[in-house]
Amino acid sequence: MTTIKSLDDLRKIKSSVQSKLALRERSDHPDQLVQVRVAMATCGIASGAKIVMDYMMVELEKRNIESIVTQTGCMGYCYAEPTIEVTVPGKDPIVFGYVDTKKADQIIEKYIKNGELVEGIIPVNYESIDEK
Amino acid sequence: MASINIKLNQEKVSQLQDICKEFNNDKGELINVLHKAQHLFGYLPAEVQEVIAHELKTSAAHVYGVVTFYSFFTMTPKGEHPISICMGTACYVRGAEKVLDEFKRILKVKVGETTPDGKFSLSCLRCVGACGLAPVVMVGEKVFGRVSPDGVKDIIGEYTK
Amino acid sequence: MEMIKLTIDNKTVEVQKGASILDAAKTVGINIPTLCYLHLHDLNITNKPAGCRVCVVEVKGRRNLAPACVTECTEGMVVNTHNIRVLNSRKTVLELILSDHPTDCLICSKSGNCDLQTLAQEMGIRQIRYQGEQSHYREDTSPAIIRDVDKCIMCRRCEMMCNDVQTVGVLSAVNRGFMSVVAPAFERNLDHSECTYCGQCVAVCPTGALTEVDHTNKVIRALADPSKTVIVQTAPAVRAALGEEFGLEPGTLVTGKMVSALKGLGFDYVFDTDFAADLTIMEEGTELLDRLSRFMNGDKTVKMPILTSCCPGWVNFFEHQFPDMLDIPSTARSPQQMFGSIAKTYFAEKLGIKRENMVVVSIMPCLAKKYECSREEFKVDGNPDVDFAVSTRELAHLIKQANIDFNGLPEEDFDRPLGESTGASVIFGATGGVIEAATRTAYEVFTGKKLEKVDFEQLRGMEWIRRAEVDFDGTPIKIGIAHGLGNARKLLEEIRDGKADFHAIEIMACPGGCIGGGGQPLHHGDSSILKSRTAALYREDAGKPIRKSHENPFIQKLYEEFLGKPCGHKSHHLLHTHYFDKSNPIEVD
Amino acid sequence: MAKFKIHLLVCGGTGCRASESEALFHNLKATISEKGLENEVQVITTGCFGFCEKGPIVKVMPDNTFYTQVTPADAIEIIEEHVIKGRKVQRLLYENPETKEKVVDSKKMGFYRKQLRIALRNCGFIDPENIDEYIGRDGYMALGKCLTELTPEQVIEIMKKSGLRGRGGGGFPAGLKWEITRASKADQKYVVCNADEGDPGAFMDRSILEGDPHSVIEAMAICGYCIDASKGLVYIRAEYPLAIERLKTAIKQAREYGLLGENVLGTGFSFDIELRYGAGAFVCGEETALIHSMEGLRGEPTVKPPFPSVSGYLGKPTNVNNVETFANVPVIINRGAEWFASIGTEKSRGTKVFALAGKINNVGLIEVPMGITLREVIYEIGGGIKDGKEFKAVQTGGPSGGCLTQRHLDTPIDYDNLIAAGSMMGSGGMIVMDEDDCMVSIAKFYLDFTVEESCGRCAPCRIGNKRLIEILEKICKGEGTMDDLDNLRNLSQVIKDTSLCGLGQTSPNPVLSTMENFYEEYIAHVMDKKCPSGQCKSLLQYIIDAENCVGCTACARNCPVNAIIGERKGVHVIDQAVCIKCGACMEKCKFNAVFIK
Repeated sequence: MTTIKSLDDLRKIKSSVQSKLALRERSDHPDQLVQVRVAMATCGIASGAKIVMDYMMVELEKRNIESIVTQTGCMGYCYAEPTIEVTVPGKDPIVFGYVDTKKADQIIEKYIKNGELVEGIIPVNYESIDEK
Repeated sequence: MASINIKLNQEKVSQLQDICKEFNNDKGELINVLHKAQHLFGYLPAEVQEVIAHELKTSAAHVYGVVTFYSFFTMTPKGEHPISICMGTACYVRGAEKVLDEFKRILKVKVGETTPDGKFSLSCLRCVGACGLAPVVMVGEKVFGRVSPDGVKDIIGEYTK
Repeated sequence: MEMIKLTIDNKTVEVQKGASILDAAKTVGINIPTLCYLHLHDLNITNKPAGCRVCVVEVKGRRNLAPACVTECTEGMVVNTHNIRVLNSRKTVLELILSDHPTDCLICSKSGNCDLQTLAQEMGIRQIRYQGEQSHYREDTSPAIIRDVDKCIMCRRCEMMCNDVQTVGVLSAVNRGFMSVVAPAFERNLDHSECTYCGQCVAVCPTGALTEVDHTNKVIRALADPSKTVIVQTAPAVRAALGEEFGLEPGTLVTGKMVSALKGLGFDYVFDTDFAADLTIMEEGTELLDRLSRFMNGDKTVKMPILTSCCPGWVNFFEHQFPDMLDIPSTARSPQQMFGSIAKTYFAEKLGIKRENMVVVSIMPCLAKKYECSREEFKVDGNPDVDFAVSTRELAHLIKQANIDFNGLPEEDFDRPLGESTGASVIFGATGGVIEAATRTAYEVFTGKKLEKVDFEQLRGMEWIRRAEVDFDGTPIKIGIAHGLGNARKLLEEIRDGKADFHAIEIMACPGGCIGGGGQPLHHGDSSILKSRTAALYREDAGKPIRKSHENPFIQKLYEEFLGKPCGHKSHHLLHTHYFDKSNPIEVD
Repeated sequence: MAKFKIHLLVCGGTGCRASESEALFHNLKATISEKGLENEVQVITTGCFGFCEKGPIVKVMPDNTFYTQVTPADAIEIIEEHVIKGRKVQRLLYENPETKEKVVDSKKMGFYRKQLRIALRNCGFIDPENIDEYIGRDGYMALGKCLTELTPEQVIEIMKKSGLRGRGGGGFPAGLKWEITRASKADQKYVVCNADEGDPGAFMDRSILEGDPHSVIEAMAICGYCIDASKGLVYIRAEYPLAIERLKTAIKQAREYGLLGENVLGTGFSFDIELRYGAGAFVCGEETALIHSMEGLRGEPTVKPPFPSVSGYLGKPTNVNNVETFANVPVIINRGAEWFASIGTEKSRGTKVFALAGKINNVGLIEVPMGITLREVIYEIGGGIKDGKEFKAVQTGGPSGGCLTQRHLDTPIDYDNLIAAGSMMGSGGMIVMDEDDCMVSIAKFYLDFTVEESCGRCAPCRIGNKRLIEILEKICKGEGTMDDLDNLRNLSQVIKDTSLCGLGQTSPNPVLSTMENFYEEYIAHVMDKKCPSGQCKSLLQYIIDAENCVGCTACARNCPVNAIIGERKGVHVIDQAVCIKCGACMEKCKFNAVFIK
């Protein structure tokens, strides 16, 4: 362990460790954040959901969007996998289908940042995911 | 005037001396020294206290006065399985006294005593902090939660197989 | 000094900043009762654990009552020392203390002299509302002191004396709560501890928890035995204190009345330990001069300084605590033992009786003397040189039991030959006295000149440790004096560390010397009594025709007829001793 | 560095460890590596979550899922279902006892809704053995700020403005204490943290030390800066092995980072901390006794003044605060005195941690803003009385406190209100009692504690408390008289009035407050020789109702002393002379034939 020699040193350590804690910090008050849930059941993973999830995590952080990315079970839209559900604070959740990294980029830039809708929205007729 | 023979073997004496030295033979560190000594011996017989008094250049009476003041220190060896019943308020209101009575009845010892075979000793302690599990019984390091008088037999049974 | 104004029981009081309510009240004639509190002003000894809570008073604006002994006065403070709240609390607390105390006052050895009893009487306690379990402990009897701990009220005075003043460390508070008590390590008996039997714990105990072993009945039985010749010796300090037991002013010298009383009790011969004190000076002084001259002649093997050895508490102390320094103290026996030894040889021969048929009783201000006379090395074929040592207090009891009106007694003289003494020996009873007596003799022997002024004021006083230089006709002799074993320890540690360059040191175990011994009438916290006793001894010295030990004609005769010369072969055998390592080494199996 | 997608927080507090949370932790780890998820899922042992009733607790982040009563065997399911398949394990979720709904987010649970965690801010959130996690949560920034931007006087001013009062019982303003200690001139001064929590049924301080040791270390250093002390001592109960370990680790880490030791953060300020162990003496919570204990003496209190701030450890000025008090300090510095002072009531600012226990549904550790009512604490946070019984009293302040009743339920909790109601804040024990609790026995229970813990120095505490318990025992045996009740009251008052230290000055409170609030129970014991709650054995008889007894022999077979006589299929009778009143017969009888008279 290196010695912290000044307040600046301390601040540096703080900012470097903060990202590790960010996951916990943010999810402690999820209502105020953008929440992305990636369906990660067998069908999802098979069609590339894992790549999408990693991409979302990295990109959202890179673009300074306070968000949490979690995985869920199968949402029941196997035909449209990979699917993700995005909840922007104050709005109803929206589910996107056939998401790849390119589509994910659009979702971030258009929907999350500006509220514009993107293609591939799946009509909301599903039940809550958790309760299945 | 009779002098008191200290019957400890050389190894134990040196160990005690090392403990004292670790604390610079400072009598202000008496309580820390006693903690370590009790950890080493399991209890603090008179001989051990005499050696400590000698090393820390204080009187045996003073050491004894300190040992008898603090309930953590004991001059009698604990049983192989020391049983402690939590008598914190949370445990008390959830029936710890009845549990204690049952232990006393089955083991036929009072609080602070050890069974003749040296297997169990019985003591009370104040709040182990597992109030959610009240009443709580500890046997050695193991914690038994939500103990009822009925369950006492089973707990003892675990250690008498 | 900043002054503080306050009101106590509607009286305005002005005291120096730092004064306690107790002290402030005293200045306007309000005596707040105390129990655990002890303040020996002249010796700077205090015990203020604030534990008994008898001295509580009401301070306006304070939630609870305040202990007057430790509560500092503040500006504008309004104190009430006896309103109903205070009185009720004080009485209730006293009842509580009594509820855990035996009520066998009628047969308690402290009856009539017990602070707790007096207080209960003064407070008008007629019932104890709170009865319950009482503490019970084993009684502990040692050669000198009895501990009846059931009577302990946890005032902690003995603990303070044993640890802070004497640094003996035998007594400590042990256990806690209702079970707490003052006891030796592992609650062993005193004779299994490093107790010096100095008796200072007994001297300050407010109740019957600590008392002396009582030999009065043994003395009465010996006196009644026609086959025994019973002789008695009285230590210097006794004559300055005995009168207190009969209502006389402290400091009243009762030497003549005491002799009358002892004769009235039926002792066959009434002698004086002072005689043996003169003898001690001869032996110890010779030893001192011998060591001194060898030292000055460059003898590297000789140990300096020489330490006095007449105080048995002090001997016990260094045997336990300084086993590495056993070769420094003088080998001379104490006056009590020299007396016993001479009585059962020289005087028994003179009477033509066997030592077994002689009983030597000593009247001592001291409890350690009880232990000293029981030491094996002071016995011949199991027969002790001194049979019983009884305290000043026990002597008073003996006199009262014999229906003697002490104050109405005529003054009589000691018997001869062992009753003749000089002024030098009388002052043995006060701190600094032994060394002053030794100096008077050593000066003349060393210089060969006559000492014109025998009073060495620089050696007197109550200061704990005193250092003085006496001019032996051009040779400066460095003298140290300590009283109280804690101060002795300081001097010994200086010597051990090579920081001291004394030639001779006098040490007395008890604060003030023998006049403050554990066997003296109780001072009940008034240290001015000790000062009065000291003054009395110096008065007796000043009034003596002979004031140097070597000039005592009966001492000279003793050497001529019996001993030969000081520190000679016979002296060595009868008047000297050796010391034992009684420390508690770690023995390994 | 691995970028973890999921954090599993496992409670490592003593309560949960007693329920095998350590084994759970290891099973989780093992399952994760079995599934090859080491780089995606991190398992962290944290300090106490507070909800001890339902421990062990596992919290899954970022889903913010709160699992309760998790056993080591549940590890596989959590990993396979929740972590891999993203399906919450329903059976491990907390169920709202009223609506029977499963609750996922702990913040939506009654237990947490009204809480405000300041002193416990990091407990159950960070890994207490990892200083980086503390730093990531603004750790040591307050110290840095003090050392570089503020003078000691300014820091003390902030502390005074914040209104923080000592959380150990007395409630003395912390800032003022610091100011007095600062004003005492000496070559050496000391900062002492009192972690000798001895109140039976209280474990606030231990939980803070186990869950967030660095907050205490940081605060002690800040205090050292303010009062000009370079040395800190933590006096900690030897009975807290886990807290000791965590604290030792934290001190070591802080030293390695240079946050303790010489020249902290290059400012020239030096400060280090040593541990001193308590050895089981409640009275050592009193600061003068604590100091004597640290000096290797019997922990007997001595008269104040002199106060430790003037003459304390080794005769030097010493500032003593307890763990919870210190834990508040860094937040106050970081967020400002105004922020802190905005919480709580006018004379009691901030929050207070309570150990909520007894006959209540949600036993645990809670932190609530001052001014909250007992009703909110007991019924909303505590979830009401266990088994639907009737609330009778709540005891606060431990052996020094008193019992509060129904009529105090809407009193806002703060230092002064509790005292006015005949109790006190104490260190934060809060024990709830129901209709089955005998208040005379409760008073006896506390007195038993005091008698055992009295140091013996002063007569009223040493002997008086002993006499108090003897009278209470007499009453519980049915041998009490009305005179005894008068004596109880007088003696209690005298003990309070004349005892040397806080222990004796408060020890009769349980007696006085139960006499005040439940006098009719005392009367019932004394006059009617009855214990209304059926707790006092001597005052009750187990009787077999001949009409209901079918002669099944279950009672006779289970009687430990063979006090029950009767033929099979015949009516059984209890021999009262032999009966030890253990109640086994009543428990075993399936026909409600055994009753208490």
